[in-house]
Amino acid sequence: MTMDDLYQEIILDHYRRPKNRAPALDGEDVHVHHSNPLCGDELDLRLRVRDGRIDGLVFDGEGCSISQASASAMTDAVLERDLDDALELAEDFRLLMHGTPATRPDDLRDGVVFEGVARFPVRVKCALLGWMAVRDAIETYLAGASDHAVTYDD
Amino acid sequence: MTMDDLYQEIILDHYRRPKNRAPALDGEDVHVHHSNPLCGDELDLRLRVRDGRIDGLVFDGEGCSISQASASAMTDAVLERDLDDALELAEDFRLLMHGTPATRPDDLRDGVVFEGVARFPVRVKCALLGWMAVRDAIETYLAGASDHAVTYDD
Amino acid sequence: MTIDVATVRKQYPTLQQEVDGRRLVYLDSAASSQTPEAVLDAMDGYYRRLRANVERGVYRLSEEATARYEASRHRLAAFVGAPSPDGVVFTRNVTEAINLVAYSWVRRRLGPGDAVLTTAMEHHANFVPWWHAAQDTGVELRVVPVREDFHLDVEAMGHLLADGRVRFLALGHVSNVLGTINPLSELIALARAANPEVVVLVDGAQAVPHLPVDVAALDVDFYGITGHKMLGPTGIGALIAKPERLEQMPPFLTGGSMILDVSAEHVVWNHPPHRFEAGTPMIAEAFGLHAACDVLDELGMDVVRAHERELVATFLDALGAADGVTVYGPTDPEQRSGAISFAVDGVHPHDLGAMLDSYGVCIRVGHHCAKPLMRWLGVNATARASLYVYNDVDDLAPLLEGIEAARRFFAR
Amino acid sequence: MTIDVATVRKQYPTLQQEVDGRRLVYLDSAASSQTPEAVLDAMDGYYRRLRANVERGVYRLSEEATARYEASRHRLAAFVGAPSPDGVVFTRNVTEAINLVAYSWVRRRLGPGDAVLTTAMEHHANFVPWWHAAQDTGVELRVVPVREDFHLDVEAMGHLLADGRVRFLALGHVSNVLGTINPLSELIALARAANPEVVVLVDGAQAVPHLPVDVAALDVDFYGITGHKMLGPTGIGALIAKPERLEQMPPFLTGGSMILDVSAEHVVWNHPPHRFEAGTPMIAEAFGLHAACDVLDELGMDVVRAHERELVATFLDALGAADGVTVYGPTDPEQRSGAISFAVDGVHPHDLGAMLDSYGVCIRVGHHCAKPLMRWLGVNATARASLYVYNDVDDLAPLLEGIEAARRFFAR
Ligand SMILES: Cc1ncc(COP(=O)(O)O)c(C=O)c1O
Ligand SMILES: Cc1ncc(COP(=O)(O)O)c(C=O)c1O
Repeated sequence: MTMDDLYQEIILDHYRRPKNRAPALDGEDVHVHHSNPLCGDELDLRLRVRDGRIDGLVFDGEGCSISQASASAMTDAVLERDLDDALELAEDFRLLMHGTPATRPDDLRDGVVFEGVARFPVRVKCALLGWMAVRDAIETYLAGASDHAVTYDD
Repeated sequence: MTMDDLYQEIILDHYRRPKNRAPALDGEDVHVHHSNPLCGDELDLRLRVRDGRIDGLVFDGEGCSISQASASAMTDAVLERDLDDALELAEDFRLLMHGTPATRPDDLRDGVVFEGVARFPVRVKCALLGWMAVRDAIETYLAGASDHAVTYDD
Repeated sequence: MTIDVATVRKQYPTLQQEVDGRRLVYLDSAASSQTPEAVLDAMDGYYRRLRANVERGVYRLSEEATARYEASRHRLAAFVGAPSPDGVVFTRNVTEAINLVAYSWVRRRLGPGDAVLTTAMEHHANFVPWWHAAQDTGVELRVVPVREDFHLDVEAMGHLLADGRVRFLALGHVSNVLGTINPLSELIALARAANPEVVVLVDGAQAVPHLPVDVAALDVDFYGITGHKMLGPTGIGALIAKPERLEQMPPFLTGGSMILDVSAEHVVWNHPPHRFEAGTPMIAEAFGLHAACDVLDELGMDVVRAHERELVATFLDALGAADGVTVYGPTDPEQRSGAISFAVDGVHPHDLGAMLDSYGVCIRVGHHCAKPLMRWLGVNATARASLYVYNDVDDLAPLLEGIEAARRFFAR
Repeated sequence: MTIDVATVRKQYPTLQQEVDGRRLVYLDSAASSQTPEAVLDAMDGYYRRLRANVERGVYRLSEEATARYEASRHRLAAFVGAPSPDGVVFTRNVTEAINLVAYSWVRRRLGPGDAVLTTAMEHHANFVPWWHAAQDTGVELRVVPVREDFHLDVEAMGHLLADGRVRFLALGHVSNVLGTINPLSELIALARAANPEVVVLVDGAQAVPHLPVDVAALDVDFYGITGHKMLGPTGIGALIAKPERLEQMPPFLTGGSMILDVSAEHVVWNHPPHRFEAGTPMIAEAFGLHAACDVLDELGMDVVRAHERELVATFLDALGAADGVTVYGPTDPEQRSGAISFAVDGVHPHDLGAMLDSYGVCIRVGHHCAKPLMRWLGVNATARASLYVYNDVDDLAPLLEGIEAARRFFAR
């Protein structure tokens, strides 16, 4: 296990030049805040839904390269998807982090390169942060609410 | 360390034919009850004082051979002594149990044969029970009381 | 399958020793068991290769130590059929496991008008915490008596439950003095019939080392375990709980690892089981306990039980036939484990213990931390010989020899 | 006298390992120290020769194990200058030692109108127990702030004490994040001036491994210690107390060994320290802690301190000169120990930790169980390198190399 197993070039690209990173979103329907207090990772995710589709999605936050890059790759993979579809994809990513091969590698887009993180148990939480946040945002939306905060344990 | 180091013939004699063992004492001034709950040793000691002297002393109780024999030997050694003198002798025995040679071996009488018990730490409490009881009885008497109970820890 | 004791014994360094030229005969496993090489190796592996703190390191030593520490939790959960690894809280010993429940459940939820039911057969570890909690809270402590046949008095228990005020039942699985195996399902059903909401804790200290145990099947809320009696190291035990019970409980010990966030204004507790593991845990000990579960499972708990049942039958027959020996405990080997309490006429247990020691035989004497039971037996102390996987019929002769020698020695 | 690090290192099996062909550089002793052979041997000696329960056996194994267990208590008392071995209570770790006081002193004696004073520099182990007790009792929790120079704000502390309602002071001896050595005598005198009856607890987790400590001279009521940071095993720590304080306290955990008598009607608690050691203790661990005290005394605590002071000066100079590195903590080596927290511009501590791991360097990253302090520093996490007897100047180069590599790797 070397630095390169963990930090693929694509991951570093997302970290250095994140996609859909912004502190606000026009017409936002839901805002969730997720954190891994034991790592010090913090993430704000804002979601806009139109016709059951993810119409807008931005993240903001502070944390290690893995958490920030994974959130960036996540936004890229789920934007424009139906809510149900996005939830399914988030589950696919979660299983990937627990060692199960992805069933929809193409749809995960750059998310697949995080596969190697599964071998670094303490970093799995970091990679999951964005995906768990989008899942929560969708569920919060479906429940009719607009705000939610979640704190993970170690 | 063999059985014979611990159980000298004199000790077994005191155990089989204890001296001054009785459930009551005419004209008793003080009665104390001491126990080692962790061993299950129990001892009742009754004291009669005349002119600052131990005029009567009997013990009763239940326990291992060491505790019963030591109480028997103790009564033999302190009967007829002045209270102060008996207290001193009890201290001599206590030190003996902690490995210090006796300063008054002759006065301790059969008490000296318990010297070997010092090498069996868990049995020291047993050998001390009678001596601690007589000390307590005298101190209880000197304090003007007539009854006292003490429970030892392990 | 049976146990090949000669092979097993080779795994226990202490048993290779001689005492005054005699083979060491260890008959005190109910107090603490011997430790096999595999358990020592597991701890050594931690100290020599993976020595680091757990739960928060980002370097490999710590990551691997953490993964193995958590693997021990899974291993123990599997070994006792815990409902979930999330319901396995590591503690120092079973005493701490029981106190955790006394503080975070009983003291937090019960009060005047409620009753806690325990039994006269318990080890102090499953008696004093309830007594103490009762003092603090005004809860009533009720005690199921013991019958002449050394079983719990089920009828009396029914009466103690009748008013429906018993909200907590604390029960030993196997008595450390009498060897009695309590009919848990029957007793728990009785309590639940009187109050379906009753919360049940079982002290499994003497059961898990000796019987196949399936905590989920028993359907108890809490089950306590201690490592040093099941071939494991000192310094580790566990509380096995239904995860939903733990969710309902505030923490007991607080500090590092059991919180998510802290400021002067607010604290966010971590989720179970971490909520109940404050500070640096018993890391090496968890590695050792993992190995102990492996050793027992390799033998097979059914086989362990069968071995002990046969052995205890042999010992009971021989002691019953010996002059001046009285055994306290059920006579049917089906209903008891291998802890055998007895008295020898005219010989105080302490003196007996010393004599047996001179024969290289290790037994326990005293009240065995079961004073309420001693009161009921009407004695201050008993002698106790207890059996385990490394004991065999060849351990009987030295025991009988020492007993007979003591009888002669102390005869008046 | 100085430390011959090359010789010392040979005693630590973990440090003989390589990681990806590089020497393992262990800079995380503030989390947990490595364990020398002597400590492993002492525990092995127990498991292989004396394996038996303690405190009540009448056979030789148990008698000797008991004598050695109690000898460990004396050894630790001597090592830290405890007022008396009767004031040494063995616990799992310092977290439990502090909780013992939170339950058996603070919760039992303090109530609304009283205040507990702690500091913003504490490890959660010396913060959350007071927060929790305050929640339960209505006691007020007050927190001494930290100054810009990484020392406690003595002036603010004076104000917090002014109304005389502070009845309990809980103070760390050495900060695990900043390395700050607190001027205990001065701070305690301040508290006693405001209320002569104030009871003082000091968290010595980071002091006892690194400095000569004399608890009696400090004249504190309670002093907490943890074994795994002072070359000892996991699973053992201690509360050092004035014996008269322990006498005044009801027990915390209850069960076997800590009582004299038990019935349904009454319980007689044992005397301290046994009153506070319920159930089977950490026997092997006590043997190991004894050996750890021996190892440290053989080096000499003055020498240990001098070695670390010199080393920390070297590390501070180098880190201060490195590009993009910010150190949090006092700059004067006289006022600090060898725990060095720092940040690297543009590199999240987690990423730094992973990079250093690839260089074989073990450091800790995160909040170090000191969230209140992290809030004050205005960060979510820091990186921390910490030093001990087996560290030397040759550990500096790999650290700097890894930091520089991380800076390049993560540069945007
Ligand atoms: C200052 C301080 N206090 C308390 C603790 C907690 O120690 P333990 O986890 O051994 O209880 C630590 C160690 O993490 C510490 O550094
Ligand atoms: C039935 C029972 N419960 C509880 C205990 C206490 O175990 P520990 O001392 O490991 O907490 C024992 C052992 O002494 C026991 O036999």
